[in-house]
Amino acid sequence: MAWLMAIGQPLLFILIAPLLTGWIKFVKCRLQNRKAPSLLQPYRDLRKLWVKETILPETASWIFSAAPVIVFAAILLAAAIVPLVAVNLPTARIADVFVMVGFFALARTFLVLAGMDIGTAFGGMGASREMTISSMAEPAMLMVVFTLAMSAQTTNLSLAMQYVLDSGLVLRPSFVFALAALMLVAIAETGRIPIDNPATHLELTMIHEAMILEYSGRSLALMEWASQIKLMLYGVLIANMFFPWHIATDFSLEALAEGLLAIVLKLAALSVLLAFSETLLAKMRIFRVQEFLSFAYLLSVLGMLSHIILEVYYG
Amino acid sequence: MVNSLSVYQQAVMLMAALITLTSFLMLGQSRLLRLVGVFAVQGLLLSASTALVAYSMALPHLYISAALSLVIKGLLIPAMLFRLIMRMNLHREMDTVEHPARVIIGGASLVVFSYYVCLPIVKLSTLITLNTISVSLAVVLLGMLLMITRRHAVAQVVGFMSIENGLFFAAVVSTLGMPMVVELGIAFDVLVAAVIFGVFFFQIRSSIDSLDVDRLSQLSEVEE
Amino acid sequence: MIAVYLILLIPFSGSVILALQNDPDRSRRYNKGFNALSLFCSIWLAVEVLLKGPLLFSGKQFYIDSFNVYLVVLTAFVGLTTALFSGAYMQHEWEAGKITPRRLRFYYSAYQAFMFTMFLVLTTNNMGLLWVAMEGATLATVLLVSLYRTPEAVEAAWKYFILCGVGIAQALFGTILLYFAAEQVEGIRPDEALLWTTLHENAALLNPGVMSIAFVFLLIGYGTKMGLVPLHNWLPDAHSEGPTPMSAILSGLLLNDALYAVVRSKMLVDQSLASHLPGYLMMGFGLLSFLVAALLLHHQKDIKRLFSYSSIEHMGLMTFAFGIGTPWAVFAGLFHMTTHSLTKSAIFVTVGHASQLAGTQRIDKIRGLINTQPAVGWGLLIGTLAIAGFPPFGVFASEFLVLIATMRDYPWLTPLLLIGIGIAFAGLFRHLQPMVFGPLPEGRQAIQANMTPVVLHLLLVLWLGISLPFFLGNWFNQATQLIAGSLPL
Amino acid sequence: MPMTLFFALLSVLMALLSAVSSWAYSRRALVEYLLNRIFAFDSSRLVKVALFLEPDYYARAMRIVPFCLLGVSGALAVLTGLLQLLGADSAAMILPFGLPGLSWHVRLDALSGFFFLVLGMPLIAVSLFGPGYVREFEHKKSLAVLGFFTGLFVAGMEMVLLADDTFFFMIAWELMSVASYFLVAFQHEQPESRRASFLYLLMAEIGALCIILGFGVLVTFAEGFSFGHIRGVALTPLWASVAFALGLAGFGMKAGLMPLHAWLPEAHPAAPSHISALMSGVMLKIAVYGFIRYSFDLLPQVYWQWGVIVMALGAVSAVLGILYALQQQQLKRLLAYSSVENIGIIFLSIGLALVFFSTGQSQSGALALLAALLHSFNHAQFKTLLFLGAGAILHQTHETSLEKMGGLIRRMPKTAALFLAGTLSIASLPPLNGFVSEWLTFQAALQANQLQSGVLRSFVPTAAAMLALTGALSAACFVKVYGIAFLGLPRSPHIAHARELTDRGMLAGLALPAALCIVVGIFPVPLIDGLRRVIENLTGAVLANITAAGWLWLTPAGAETASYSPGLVLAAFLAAGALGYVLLYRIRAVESRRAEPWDCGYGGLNAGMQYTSGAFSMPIRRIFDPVYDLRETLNQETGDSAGWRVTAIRYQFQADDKFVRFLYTPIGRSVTQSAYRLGRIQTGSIRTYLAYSFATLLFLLWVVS
Repeated sequence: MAWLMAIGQPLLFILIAPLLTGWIKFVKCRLQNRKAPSLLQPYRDLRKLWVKETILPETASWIFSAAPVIVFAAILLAAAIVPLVAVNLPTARIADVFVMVGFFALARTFLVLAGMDIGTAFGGMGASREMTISSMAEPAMLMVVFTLAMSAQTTNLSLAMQYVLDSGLVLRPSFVFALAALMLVAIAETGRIPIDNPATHLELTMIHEAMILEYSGRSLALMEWASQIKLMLYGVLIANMFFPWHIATDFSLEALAEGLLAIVLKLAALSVLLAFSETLLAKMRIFRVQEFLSFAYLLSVLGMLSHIILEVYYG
Repeated sequence: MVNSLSVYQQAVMLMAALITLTSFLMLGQSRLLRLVGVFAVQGLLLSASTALVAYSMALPHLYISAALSLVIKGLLIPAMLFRLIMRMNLHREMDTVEHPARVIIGGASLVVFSYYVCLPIVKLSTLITLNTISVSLAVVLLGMLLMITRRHAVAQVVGFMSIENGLFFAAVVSTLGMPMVVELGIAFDVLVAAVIFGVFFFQIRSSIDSLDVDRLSQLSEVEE
Repeated sequence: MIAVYLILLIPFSGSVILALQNDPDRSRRYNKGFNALSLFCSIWLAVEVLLKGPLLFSGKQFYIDSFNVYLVVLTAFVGLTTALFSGAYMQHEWEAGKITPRRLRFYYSAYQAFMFTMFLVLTTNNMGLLWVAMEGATLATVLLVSLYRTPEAVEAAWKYFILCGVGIAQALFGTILLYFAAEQVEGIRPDEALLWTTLHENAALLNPGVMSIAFVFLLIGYGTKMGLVPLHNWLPDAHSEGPTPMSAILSGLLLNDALYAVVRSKMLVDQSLASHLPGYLMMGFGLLSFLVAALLLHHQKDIKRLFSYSSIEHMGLMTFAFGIGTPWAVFAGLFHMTTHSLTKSAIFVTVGHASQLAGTQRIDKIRGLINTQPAVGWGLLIGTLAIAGFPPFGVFASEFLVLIATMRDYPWLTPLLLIGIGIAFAGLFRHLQPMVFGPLPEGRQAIQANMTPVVLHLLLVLWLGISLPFFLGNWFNQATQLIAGSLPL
Repeated sequence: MPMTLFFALLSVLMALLSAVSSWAYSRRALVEYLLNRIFAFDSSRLVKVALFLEPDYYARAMRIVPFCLLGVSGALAVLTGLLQLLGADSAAMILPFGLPGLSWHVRLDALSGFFFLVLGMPLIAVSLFGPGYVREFEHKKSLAVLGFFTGLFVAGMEMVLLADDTFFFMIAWELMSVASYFLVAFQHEQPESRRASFLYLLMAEIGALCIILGFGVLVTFAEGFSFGHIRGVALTPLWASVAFALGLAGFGMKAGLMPLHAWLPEAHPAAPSHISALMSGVMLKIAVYGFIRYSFDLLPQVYWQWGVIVMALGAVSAVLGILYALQQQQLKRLLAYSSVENIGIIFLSIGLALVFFSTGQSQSGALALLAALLHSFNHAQFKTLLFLGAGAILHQTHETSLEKMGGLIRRMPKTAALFLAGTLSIASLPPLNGFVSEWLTFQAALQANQLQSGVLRSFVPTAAAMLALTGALSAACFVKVYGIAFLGLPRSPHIAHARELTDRGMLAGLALPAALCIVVGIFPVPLIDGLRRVIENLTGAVLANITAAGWLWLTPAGAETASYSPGLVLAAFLAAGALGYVLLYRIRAVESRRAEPWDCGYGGLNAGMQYTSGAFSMPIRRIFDPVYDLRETLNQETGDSAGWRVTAIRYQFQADDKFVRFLYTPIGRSVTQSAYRLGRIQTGSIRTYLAYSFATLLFLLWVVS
């Protein structure tokens, strides 16, 4: 049963991710008094891309063609170890939270390499900026993970969530910092406003889109899909790491149903939050980003220190 | 007390004083010829005092060293220097000392210093003539002072030789003579040294056509 | 003990014969021959000592113990190899028209005379004779320094003569004081009063006041010959202006013998004085010389001056080691005397060839030796590495021991040593590298060079560094016991 | 004599033999003479000899033979290492060399065995790569010199591992330095390699002196020179700290720990590439070995302050090292700086271990130490691979500047593929070996909770934060390297005409470390099992449960706390990849076609439009501006007098490290100046000199009386 869940949850990720994106768009449009596309629009886009023929640039090497698969696989593996509707996930033992960060890095690396493969100015630009941002976001992420792992005494995600769940509602200063940091990191990593603008092309400020500019057809679809999964993944992380309540602890149907409902609601709420922020904030200049991220880094380190200073006792 | 000594010993003391005096004279002397002359006198005094000690202490082998010093220090070397000066017609050359007063005072303080240094030695000895050792040390130091203050090669050689005199004096009077082999060796060395000095005068002369040693300062570590 | 007579006789007669010998290349061969003979005799002597132990003979006038026997062999060996080198070198100078046959004749004669004085210094048991021989060494070499008759050469020779003369005079005064101190002790016959063995036996009875003053004079006297700062000023000039073989033997032999004399006197004074005063004096002088020379290495223009400063630096290190006086340090000092004289003379040989190759001694004119004449280039490079104390060459072992010994007894001095060695190393290599490395300068062609001495010396130093032969080890140990009072290792 | 020690000594011997044999390269006449003497008796062999001595054949043979011997030496080293890791017990003996009472002790235990393994693998790779690579020097320079000192260098490193007394250790250590000095100076026609070699040897010397003095302290208290004596020595905390500081300075200098690293980025690029691989991949590890041996084996006990210092230095080296690496435009120089970074990571873990051991947390300490050792091994592999790869590029294109490269993946596909492995593992991405060691380091840092003192508890995670930053930056750095060098369009004509390596040996030399990176990344457990033994043997701390969960699982502090199974990860990754592949190309696949890149419709794409290496790292240059000693020039050519129409812009930058400018240059200047001042006292006037001796005399007389 557990292994069934282990297979099922990634699939669930794959299925739900576009919906989440659609929902965010929907909320955003509403906030901006625009007429929203249907929630299923992302699925339609994917299907459209699916039937289109793929055009490979002449200068493309095998890296370019392999990248979508590798990126997709890496993100999927990352998804496979994050409890979605139920904890005590067996796969979480295979690879702990550091490995998850590693998977993100792997995906990013190949994304960047693919961006540089063609030799266009945009590709290089996106690559450079992506690496710059990630080189500051990743440490922050790791520090958040550190904080969690230190208080939970484990780096195994599902056990960590179990621990938070069992210890009930404890007001941990460290978690507050960590949560804030993780949110900022999530915004940066998933290329949302104010760091990057998923809706733009041809702007000199774009990052993620610039790297996948040369992709078309299915490869593009795969790339998009992967990024949607990544977005959802961050959402789930935030939701289940800090508010794991009502996540299923056994595999009885009602528990699972409860868990599913819970996570859906949480994600919905989070995306409303995200939509709000994206509506209110304007996109930053690229060199303002470092301040944003170093703030995130600072928060995460503060979180960890506060954990050590305020929460660990030796009698 | 001096008057407690035998007349010979008093004479030795007198000699010692005279030798010191000659050193001072050299220090003040600016004409080369006279310098050599004074040096010769010192040599003679040296051999005389040696002979005196030999006689008073009845040490026959000291006569040999007396003779040695008479021949080498009193006659040979001064003659050689004299001939050199004549051949290089330096007899008019002056080697003036700057601040002679200071030099003389310095010399005097050197005598005091050498006495102060030799005090422990003098105390422990039974040998009365021993305090001449401080005199010989003074002669040595005065010789060095002479070499430092003079810039003429001949003057430096004289200084060098007077250092040798001081040593010889110490060897003879205060230790009543070294083993013969050593003395012979020393004498031989001094002789050869004198010869080599002679050679050098010509070499220096031919290379910088003067005997002013201050002109010999090409080799130095000072960055131009 | 016949060996000793022969060792003294051969170079003496040699110098006389060579003085009468007109034909240059015959006298060159004779020179080699005499040195070969004396090397043979010295080995004979060494074997004799090895079998019988210390020798004291001919009215106690000669004394061979484990401290000087290996120095005798070393002197003979370096004398021979340098003679081999000076053959080729002097030939070149002669053909280059730098020297006349008369001076060549004088050179060979003086060479043997110098060897004679060196052997006398080492073998005699009489401190007075030791002084005489030491002065004789100056007299023998001083006219070699001015061999080229250039103004610089004459100046260098003059300084050498005056400074060493005055210095050695101090040593004589010290000797006289020794004699005087000995006379004060009952039961010492005046004619034996200057014998080192006698003095050493009765050292405890000698009057400390006199002895300390005597040691000051001896240290200044022989220290001048050894090139201790601030008495060193003649040394770089003499080394740089004289013919290179002479620089080789000055650095390789004369300095060693001067140090030998100082150590012999120290052994006497240590016994009579309760205090460690002589040690401190030597440590002070050694360290000062070491540091000053190390710094002065940095702005040298003349390749031979460069290496003469390195000699000063090493003599300083040895003096320092003997000054420490603990078994390890003394062992290191003895070992360093051997390796340094071998290495340094080898270096001077290569330096000689290098300067002949470039036609000048100016460092900035000597370039790309490795490409011009690999043998010389590599010889110079490896020799310098050896002298800089890199293993597996022997110099390393002694520096290692000195450092350890210092850290053991005077740890607060180690920073100075550390800095000094670092600075000296930088000073050597900043000049060395441009000379040996770099592209081939145009218009240079190889000369006929005799690298056998270099190879021999460096191989020996390598051998000593990798494994010290047992008999040498024994002698070092015994000598250490003699000097420091207990066994090192 | 035990088997393992025999193998070890044999491999030293082989290295020396290779030195000798390559010396024979330039001594054909001698060899001919000898062989003719040997085979004089039968003419049939003589013919063979003659064939062998036929010049071209002889040259080729003599080019290959030394490397074969090196390979054998490497293989023996690996064998030794494996036997030791499999639990062969340590062996010691005394060689008949050295001074009386100070003869050479050798000893082989688990630690040195492991480092034999670290040394052996790159050595084999280099010996495969070498013969092809050195061909380019064949007519320009003497291969005899190169091979001779390579052999000595390797022998020296192996002897360091074997040494069991201070004297022999220093001899081997210095031998290693000197031999590598000659290798750095090998291309001495270039002034920069002369400068590099000088700086290198100078710092090596000073470092060695520090080590000697450190040993001096131990020897003084132990009254004996051999490590055996020293192990039991009792030291006061003060002296222990002095010894430790000296050791840290000495070994850190060799390892390239900041701020003592200045020689490293100069020396490594100056040497021929296979030598750079050995220096960076192996020699630095020897320094690490020395430091571990010194502080965990020889020093009686450790103090947490040391750990903190080491950690701080490690963190600084790691972050600054990678930041400087990011701004390099010369590939080999970049790799050198990245070595500084990796050394920093290793020392960070060692410092962590020191902290833990000093506070009695031997479990966690052992874990940190294990991470350090593992990372040493990994770094040896991928840095060798990367340097050899750089060598391959250099060999094929004679180009070292990243700014000129590009698009090599289409011209040198095999090299590119192998280089990618190195890139990914040095960027510590799963499931490659770099990630494993980083993961273990983090796990060790997570044990900070057990520490009693709050200061340490907060210090350790801060160091971990530095580590995290380093990891991310190194990923950025090596993505840049790969993207600029291998991807995109060639930035210069000679790169455009590059050819793939033809020499099989060179490819094999690249393939071996690449394979190791992958295998160790996926199945680290056997190696870690061996390391466990090493650490138990060294510190007595037993890491019970790190490999308790079987050959597939890493559970450093119990399965509950953390677990990682690279094998399964790989399987899952392949599965997911297959899924993606099927989605992409199988299910009713629409066939793709090639077309001109879209590039937002601008068209007319050419190499000049690409981001350059400098441009790629520009944002980071701006963000971390303070740490660089930055010199930028921007000159514009304008077409018209008014200067409105800009026709050409040239931007040049140089980001040097600040230590050189603010630490090294001043020291050098001060020495020269003081030498100059001191020179003044030697006036050249003889009377001054006489005055000196006079004054000395008076002074001394005054002193004694």
